[in-house]
Amino acid sequence: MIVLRFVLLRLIQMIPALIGITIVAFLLLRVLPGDPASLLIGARGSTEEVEALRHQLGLDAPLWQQYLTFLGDMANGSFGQSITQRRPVATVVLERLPPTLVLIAYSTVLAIILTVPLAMLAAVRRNSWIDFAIKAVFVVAMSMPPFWLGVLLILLFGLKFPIFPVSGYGEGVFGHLWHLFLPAFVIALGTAALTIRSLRSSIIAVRTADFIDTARAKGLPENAVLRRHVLRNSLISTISVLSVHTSWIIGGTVVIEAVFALPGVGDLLVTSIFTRDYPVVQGLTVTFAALVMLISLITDVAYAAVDPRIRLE
Amino acid sequence: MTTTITETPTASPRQRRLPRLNPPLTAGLAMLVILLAAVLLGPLFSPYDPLKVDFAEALRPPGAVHWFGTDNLGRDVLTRVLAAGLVDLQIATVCVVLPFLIGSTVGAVAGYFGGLTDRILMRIVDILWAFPFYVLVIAIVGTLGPSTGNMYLAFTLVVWISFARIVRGEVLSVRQSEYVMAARLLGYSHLRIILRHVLPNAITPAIVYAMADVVLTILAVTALSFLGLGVQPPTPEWGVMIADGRNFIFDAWWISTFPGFAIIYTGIAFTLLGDGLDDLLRPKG
Amino acid sequence: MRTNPLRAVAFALLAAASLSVANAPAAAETFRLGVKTDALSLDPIATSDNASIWAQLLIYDQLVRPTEDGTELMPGLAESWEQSADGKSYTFHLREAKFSNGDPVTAEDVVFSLERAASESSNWSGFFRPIVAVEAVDDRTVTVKLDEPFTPLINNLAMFSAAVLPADLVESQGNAFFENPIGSGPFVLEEWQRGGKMVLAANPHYWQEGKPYVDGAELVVVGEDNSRVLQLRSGNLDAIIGVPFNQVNSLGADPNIDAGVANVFRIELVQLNTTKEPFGDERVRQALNYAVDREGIVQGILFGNGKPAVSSLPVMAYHNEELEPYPHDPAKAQALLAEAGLGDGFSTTMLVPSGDATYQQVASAIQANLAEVGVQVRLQLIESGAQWDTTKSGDYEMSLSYATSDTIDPDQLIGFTAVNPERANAYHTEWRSERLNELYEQERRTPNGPERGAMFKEMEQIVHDGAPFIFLYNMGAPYASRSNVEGFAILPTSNWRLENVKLQ
Amino acid sequence: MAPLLSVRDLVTVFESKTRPVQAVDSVSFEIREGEVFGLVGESGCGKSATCRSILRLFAGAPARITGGTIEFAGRDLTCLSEAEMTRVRGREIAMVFQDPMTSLNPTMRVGDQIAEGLIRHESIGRRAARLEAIELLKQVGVPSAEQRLDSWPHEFSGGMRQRVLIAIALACRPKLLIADEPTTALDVTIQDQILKLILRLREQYGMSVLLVTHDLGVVAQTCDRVATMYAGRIVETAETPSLFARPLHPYTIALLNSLPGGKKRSEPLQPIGGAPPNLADPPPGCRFHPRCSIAVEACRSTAPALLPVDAPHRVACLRRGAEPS
Amino acid sequence: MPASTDTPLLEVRGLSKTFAQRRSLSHIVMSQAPHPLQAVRNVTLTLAPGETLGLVGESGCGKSTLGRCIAGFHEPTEGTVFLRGEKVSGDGYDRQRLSRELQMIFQDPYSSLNPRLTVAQALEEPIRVHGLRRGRGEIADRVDELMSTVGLPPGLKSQLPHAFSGGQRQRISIARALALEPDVIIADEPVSALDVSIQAQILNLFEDLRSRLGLTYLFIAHDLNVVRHISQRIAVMYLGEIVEIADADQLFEDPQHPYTRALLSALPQPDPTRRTEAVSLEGEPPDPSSPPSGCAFNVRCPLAHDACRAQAQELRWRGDHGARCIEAFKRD
Repeated sequence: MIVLRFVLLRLIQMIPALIGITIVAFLLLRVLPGDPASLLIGARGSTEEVEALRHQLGLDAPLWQQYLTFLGDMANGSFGQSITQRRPVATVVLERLPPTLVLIAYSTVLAIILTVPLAMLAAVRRNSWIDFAIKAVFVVAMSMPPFWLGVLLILLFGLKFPIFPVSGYGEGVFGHLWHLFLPAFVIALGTAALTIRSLRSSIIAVRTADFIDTARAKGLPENAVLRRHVLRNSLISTISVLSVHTSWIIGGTVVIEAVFALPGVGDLLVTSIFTRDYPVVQGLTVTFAALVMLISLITDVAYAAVDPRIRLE
Repeated sequence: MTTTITETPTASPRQRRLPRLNPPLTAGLAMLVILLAAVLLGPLFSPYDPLKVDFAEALRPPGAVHWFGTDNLGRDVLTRVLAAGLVDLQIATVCVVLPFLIGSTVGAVAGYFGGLTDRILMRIVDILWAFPFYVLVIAIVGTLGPSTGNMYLAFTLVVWISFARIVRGEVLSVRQSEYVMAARLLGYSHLRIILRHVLPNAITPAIVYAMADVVLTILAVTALSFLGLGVQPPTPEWGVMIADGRNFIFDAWWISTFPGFAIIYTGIAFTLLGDGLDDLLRPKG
Repeated sequence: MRTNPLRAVAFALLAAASLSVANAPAAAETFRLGVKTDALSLDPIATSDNASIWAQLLIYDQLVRPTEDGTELMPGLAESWEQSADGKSYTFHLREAKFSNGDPVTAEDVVFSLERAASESSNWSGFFRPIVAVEAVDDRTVTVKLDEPFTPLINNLAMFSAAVLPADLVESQGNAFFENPIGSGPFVLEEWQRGGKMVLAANPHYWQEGKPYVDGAELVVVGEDNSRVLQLRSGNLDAIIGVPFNQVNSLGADPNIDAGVANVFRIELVQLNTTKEPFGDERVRQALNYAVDREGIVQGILFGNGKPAVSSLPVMAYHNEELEPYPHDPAKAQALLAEAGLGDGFSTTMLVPSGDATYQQVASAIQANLAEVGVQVRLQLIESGAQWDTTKSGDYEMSLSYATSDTIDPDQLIGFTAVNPERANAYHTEWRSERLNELYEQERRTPNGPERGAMFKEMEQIVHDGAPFIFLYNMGAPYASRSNVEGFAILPTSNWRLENVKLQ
Repeated sequence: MAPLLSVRDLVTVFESKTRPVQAVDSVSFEIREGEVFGLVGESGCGKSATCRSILRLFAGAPARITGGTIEFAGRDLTCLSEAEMTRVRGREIAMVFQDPMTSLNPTMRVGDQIAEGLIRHESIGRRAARLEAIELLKQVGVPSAEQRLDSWPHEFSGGMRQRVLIAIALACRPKLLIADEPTTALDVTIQDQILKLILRLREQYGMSVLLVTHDLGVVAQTCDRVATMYAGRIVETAETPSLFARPLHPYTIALLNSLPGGKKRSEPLQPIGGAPPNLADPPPGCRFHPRCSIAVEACRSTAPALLPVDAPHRVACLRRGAEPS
Repeated sequence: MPASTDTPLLEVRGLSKTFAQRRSLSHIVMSQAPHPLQAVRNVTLTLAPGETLGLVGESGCGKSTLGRCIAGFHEPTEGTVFLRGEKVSGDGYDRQRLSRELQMIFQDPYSSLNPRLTVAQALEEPIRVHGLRRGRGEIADRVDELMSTVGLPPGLKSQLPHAFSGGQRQRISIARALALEPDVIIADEPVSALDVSIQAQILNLFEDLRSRLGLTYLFIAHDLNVVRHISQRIAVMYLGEIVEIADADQLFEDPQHPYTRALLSALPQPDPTRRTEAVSLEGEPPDPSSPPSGCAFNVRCPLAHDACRAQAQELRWRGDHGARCIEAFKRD
C-alpha cells in the first residue's frame, strides 16, 4: 500500500518535469530551421503546394498556438498526426515500442549476468592477472564503437558462424530473445564495462567495511560473507550507476537498432529525422524522456528494495 | 616553561610540487602523446593527400607503399586515419571543454548558493536529464543538419548537465566541510571561497569524468557520422571511414579496421588518463 | 545473489537458439525479398517514398501499366483504351477484374480513385491537372476528359497514385482503409510489422490467370547492406534489392546466387547555375563536362554498375542513340576554358547532399578531376531538404544532384531539366533554349509515335550541347536472387512485379 | 591452571605500497578464564591489530601473522586453516567492534544478523534461532525485543546498535569476547551502560573479555589486568590496581600525567612531547626513547625485554625502577 | 553603546534554533507533518573578557548548533547574539568585522584545512583579504610569527596539510584563526579527535594563548575532564537547553542537576579504587524533534515526579550557579 502510494506520488511529482519535457521536445523542432513541408513535396511541388501543405500541417500558425495544439494532441492521446504515415503518432510509436523495450530489458539482464560474476571475480582476485584481464577486456569494450562491434558481429555471426540472426526482431518470446541476442549483447558489453568497474570497486570497498568483519567474526565462511553481506551492499552503488546509465542504454539503442535493422523506436527516430516527420520525432523525444523517467522510478523502487535506509525517502 | 612542543612532520619531506606519476597516468599520457604526435605531425610527413582521389591506386592492401592500404577511391588509409584523428580529437575537445565550463559553473553556483537558484537550475537539469543523450543529440543534429558546428551545439546543450550534476554534488559536500566554514568565518568573499576553497576540492570528479566523456564523445561523434548525421565526407572521420569501409569488409578489411583500432586506442588512452588523474588529484589526508 | 532467474534466462536463450536453428528454412512457396526500408503508408495519394510506392504497386492496379522494358504502355485494369480524335478525351474499357475481397472493379471505383488522385488532399494532384472530368459511361467504361490535348497524361495514369481503389470501402473506412487495404493487384496485405516486414498473400481473385505463382511474399526490412547480402547468402532471403556496388560481382560469382543490375530511369548530374559567372558561358559548361572522368567514376565508385550519361535524360523512350557522352578530355577542357578567358582556371563551390556516401565519393572525384584543369572546387555539404531550397533560390554555383522519372514518358524529365520557364526553370540552372521550349509545347500535343520521338531526340541534342549540367551517369540498380528464383527483376521504374516470380 | 588464551611473541605485518609495516611486534600476553584483560594505548599502537590477529580478521587489509603462537584452549590458532578458523570465530571467540554505526549490515534485519551465527554454529532452525535471538536481545537490554527483531539497523541508536552487536557476539556463548574499543563512539552515559553490560554478561556467561581501549579511565573501571602498548609492543603489564598505583614505564606514567581533570586546572598538563613513531620506520632500541624524559644512551640501541619487577607487574624498560627526573 | 567593563564581551540572549524539516516524501506518504527539530532552546549565556566558558553535553544536545549560531552560520530562530553589546546576529552587522572579532576552531583536524593550500597560503590568505599587513615580507613575517605562536617550526610552512599529524593540523587551524587577531574563539570539540598525549599539548596551547593574548573562549566539548581543565565556568546542555551553569569547580563538587550528576558519575575515572558499580543513567536522550513535555530530562531522571512531567523548569539560581531543576539547591 505504501509502495503504491509512493509510486503514485512519484508519478505526480513527474508532472512538472513532463511539462518541461514537452516544451523542450516541442521547441527543439520549431526553433531549429528546416521545413518539413518543402522536404515532403520536394522536387515535385510548387511553392503554392508547399504553402498549402504547411497550412495543412499547421506549421504556419504562431508558436504558442502550435504548442497548444501539441498539448491538445497529447491530451487526446494521439500526439498528433504523422506526416509521412498519416496516422496518429501514438499508434506509430506504440507499435515500434516493444522491440526497444525488450532490447533494453534484455541488454540489462545480459549486463547483470556479465557484471555480477566477473566483478566478484575481479574483486576477490584483486590485482591478479584475472583482475587485470577483466579490466583490459572491458576497457577495450568500452572504447569500441558499438556500431563497429555490431557490424563485426553481424559479419562474424552472419557469415562465418551463422548461429544468431543478424537482423530483425523475430517472433514469439524465444524468437525475440534469439534475434535480439547480438544487439543486446553489444549494448550489454558497454554497460557491463561500467557496472563491472563500479561493482568491483564497491565490492572491494564493502569487503573492508566494519560490518563485514562482524559477519566474519560470526564464523561465516568467506563465500557466505560475499553472498549474504558483500554483494547486496555493493549492489546499492551499482544500481545507481546503472540508473544513471539507463539514459545511455536507451539512447544507445538508437544506434544499435539502426545497425541491426530492428524495428524499434530508435530506428523510427532516425528514419523520421531523415524523412522530416517532425510530429513523430516530437512524440518520440517525449516517449524517450518518459521512458527514462519511468526507468528511474523503477530503479528507485529497486534501490529501496536493496537499501532499507532510503526506503521511501 | 614553554608549553608548546614541536613535532616533526609525520610525512617524509618529499617535494610536493612534483606529483608522482602513477602507472595508468603514465601509460595514458604516453599513449596520448603518441596519438597527438601522429595526428599533428603525421600528415606533414605523409606523401599522400587524405582527399586525393586516384582510381588507379584503389583498394591496395596494406604494404610498403601504403602501410594501411588504400580505400576504394585510392586514398591512403593511414593518412586518412591520422587526418581523421585530428578532426575527431578537435571535436571531442570542444565538445567536452564547453560543457565542462558551463556545467561546472552552473553546478558550482547551484551547489554553493543553494536555495531558489539551486532549485531552478536543477529543475532544468532534471528535465534535460530525462532525454537520452543520443536521442537529443540526434534530434538536434538531425534537425539542424549535420555539421561540425551543430555537433558542438548539440553536445554542449546535452552534456553540460552531467558536469553540472557532478560538480553540484561535490560542491554540496565540500560546502559542508569545516575549511569552507572557516573560510566563511574568515570573511572571504563568496567568489574567493568558490574559486579557491570549493572548486579545487570539488572539480576532480568532473575532470575525471571529462576524460571518460572524451571517450563517450568520440564514440558518439563517430556513431553520428556512421549514421550520416555527423561529420560529412570527404572530410576524413573515423566513424565515416568505418561506415564507408563496411561494404568492403570482405575484400578490403583494412578500410574500416584501422579507423576502428584508432578509436579503441584513443578510448584506452583517455580511460587510462582518467584513472590516473583520479588517483593523482584525489586530495590526500 | 539470485542466480535462478538469471540461469533461467540463459537457459531459455540456449533453448531458443537451438530451436530456431532447427526450423530455419521457411515455407517454400513464400518469396522473401530483402528491402532497405519499410513502406510508410499504403495510401497512394499520401506517398512520396519509394518503399511505399513499390509496395502499393503489388497491392493495387492502375488502368494501364508500363511494359517491362519501360518504353510503352500495356493494358492494366483497362483491357483497351482509345483517344478521341481531338485528343481531348480518353475512353477506357475495363476488364472483368475483382478486388481481393471478391467485389468487382467498376467504373465508379475508377471515377472515385482518379478524382481522389486529382483532389486537393492528394500530394500528386499536379499530375492529373489537365483532367476536367472523369465519367462512368457504363459499369465497365470510363471516360477521362481534358481541356486540351496532353499526350503525357496517359503515362501519368500508369503511376501508383492513379491506383484504383474500392470506392465504397475507402469512403466508409476513411484512413483506416489503408491499414488493411483492398486492391485488385496480385497480392493482398496479410500482416505488417512496421519497420520489420510486410507479409503479403497471393490475391485469389487476381485477374491474370494463374498468377502470382507464389503463395505469398514477404518484404523483409534489412537496413544494413551487408546484413542483407549475408541473409541472401545464408538463404534467409530469396532475393534482395540494393547490393553494395562493390559486391555485385563477388555475389554473382556465388553459384547459388544470380546478381544483376537494372537500368532505371534516373540521372545523376551537377547543376550549373547559369546566372552566376562563369557558368553563363556555354564553353565553360562544356569544358567542365570534358574535364570529368565519367568512366573512371562509374568504374571506381559504381564498380561498373552504371553508364556514363549523355544528357539530362536517362536511357528511356525516344532516347537519341546518336549521342555520345562527353569524353574525358582535359586538354580540350582547358582549351575551352582558355577560349572563354579562363586559362588560369577559377574557384567555385559545389553543394553536395550530406548523408550519402556515394555522393561524397563522386564529389571528391569531380573535385579531383576539375582540379586537373585548374578549377578549384570547394565542397559544401548540405542537407538534402535544404539543397532543393537553396538551388531553387538561385544561391549556388554548382550542385551535385539527381533526377528520377515517375513515369515512362520522357516528358516529365525533359520538362524538369531542360525547359525554362517551367516548374523548376530547367532544374534551377536558369538555362534556357527557345527552340527546346517550342519543341516541348509541340511534343505534349503530338500523339505518341515517331514524330513525337524525333522531337525528343532533338531536345536531347540541345541539352547535350547546351550543357546546363555536368552530365554524370545513369546509375544501375543492383539486385540479386538465389538461383532457385525465376522471374525476379527490377523494372526501369525501379519497382518489381512479383506476380511473375517462381520458386523452384 | 592454563590460561584461556596465551599469545606468545606475536608478529603481524601489514603489507603496504612502500614497505611492510610491523604493526604487532613480539607481543606476548595471556588471558585467564573469566577475567577482563585490557589492552590500552594510543591510536596506531597496534592494539587493534593484536586483537584482530587472534581471529585473523583484518578488515580486508593485507596483513599476515609472521611469527609467534596464539594458543587458545589448547590449540594454536596460527596453525589452523581458514576453514577451521571459521569454526572458532563466533563460536569460541567472538568480537565486538568499535563503531556500532558501521558494524551492522545495513541491508539485513537485526534479527537475521543475530540468528545467522546461531544457524551456522548450532545447527538449529530459523524458528529456533529467532526465539534465541529474542532472548539475546532481552539479555543485552534492548526493550520490546520481539518487535525490534525485525527492525533495520538504521532504526536503532548507537547505543542500541552496540547492544545488538554484543548480542550477535554472545549468540553462541563464546569463551572469549574481544571488544575492540566498544564504547569509543558512544556518549559517556551510554558508555557507562555498555561497559556495565559487558561486565554483567561476563559474570553471567563466565567468559573472558579482551577489552581494547585508549581510555585509561575505562581500563581502571573495567579491567582485572591490563597491558600498555606503544608502537607495536607491550611496554608494561600488570594487575589494574598495581598499574595505576605504581606505573613503571615512563610511557604509562606520561600517559597518566597527560590526562586532564585529575589535577587542579590552573596547572598545565604534562603532555608527551613529539608524536608516536611511524611504524614503517620505527626508531631503533626502545621505541619510546625519542619522547622519553629519562632515556639514556643505551635506550637508543637496546630494545628492552618485558621483565617482571614484582611478580605479575612487568615492564619493558632499561631504566625500570628509576624515578623520572 | 560603547563597551564598558560591565558589558560582557559576548552575550547570547534567549537564543533558539529550530530546523524546519523538509517535508519529505515519507511525510507525504504517511500523511504526517514534519516535526521541526528544536536544536537549541532559549539559551542565555555571557562571556566575560578573558574567560573560558565550557559547554558540555552529549552528542545531539545542540552544543555545536549553539556555537554555529553564535558564529553566524545559522540564523537564530529567536534570540540575539551581542558582541560588546552590539547585535551581531541577523542582518546589519558587517561580516568582515565579525571575522576580526570572532573565530572558530573545528573538531576534525583533517577536514578543517583546505587540502590544496600550503600552511603559508592558508595563513597568508586572511591577512591579505583583510589587508592586515602589506607587502610580501611583512606578510611572510606575520606567517612565521603565527606559526611560532602555535608552536610550529616556520620551516614547515610550504607543506600541504596531509604532511602533518592531527595535533599539528589543529595548531595550524588555531594559527589561521589567530591571523585576524580575534577576541573570541569558539572551539568546537577541538581536541576530541586527538590522542590523550596530543590532546594535552593542544589544551596547554589553548591555555597558553589565553594568558598571552587575552583570548576569550567558548569551549565546546563532550569530555567533562577536558572542559573542567580548561574552563572557568561550565554550562551543561541537554536536549537543546542549558540545564546547569556554574563555576567549574563548583559544578564538579556540588552538581545540582541530576543530569550533571549522572554525567559525572558515568565519567570513567582513571582510578581503579573508585569503581562505581551501579549504572549511572538509564535510557537514551529523546529525539530533539519531539522532546518530552515538562522537564526535558524527566523521562530519564531518577528523581522525577509529577511536577517534573507537568511543567518545564526554569533555571534556578544560587549566586552564579544555575540549575534547571525543581530539586536544585533544596538540600541546603
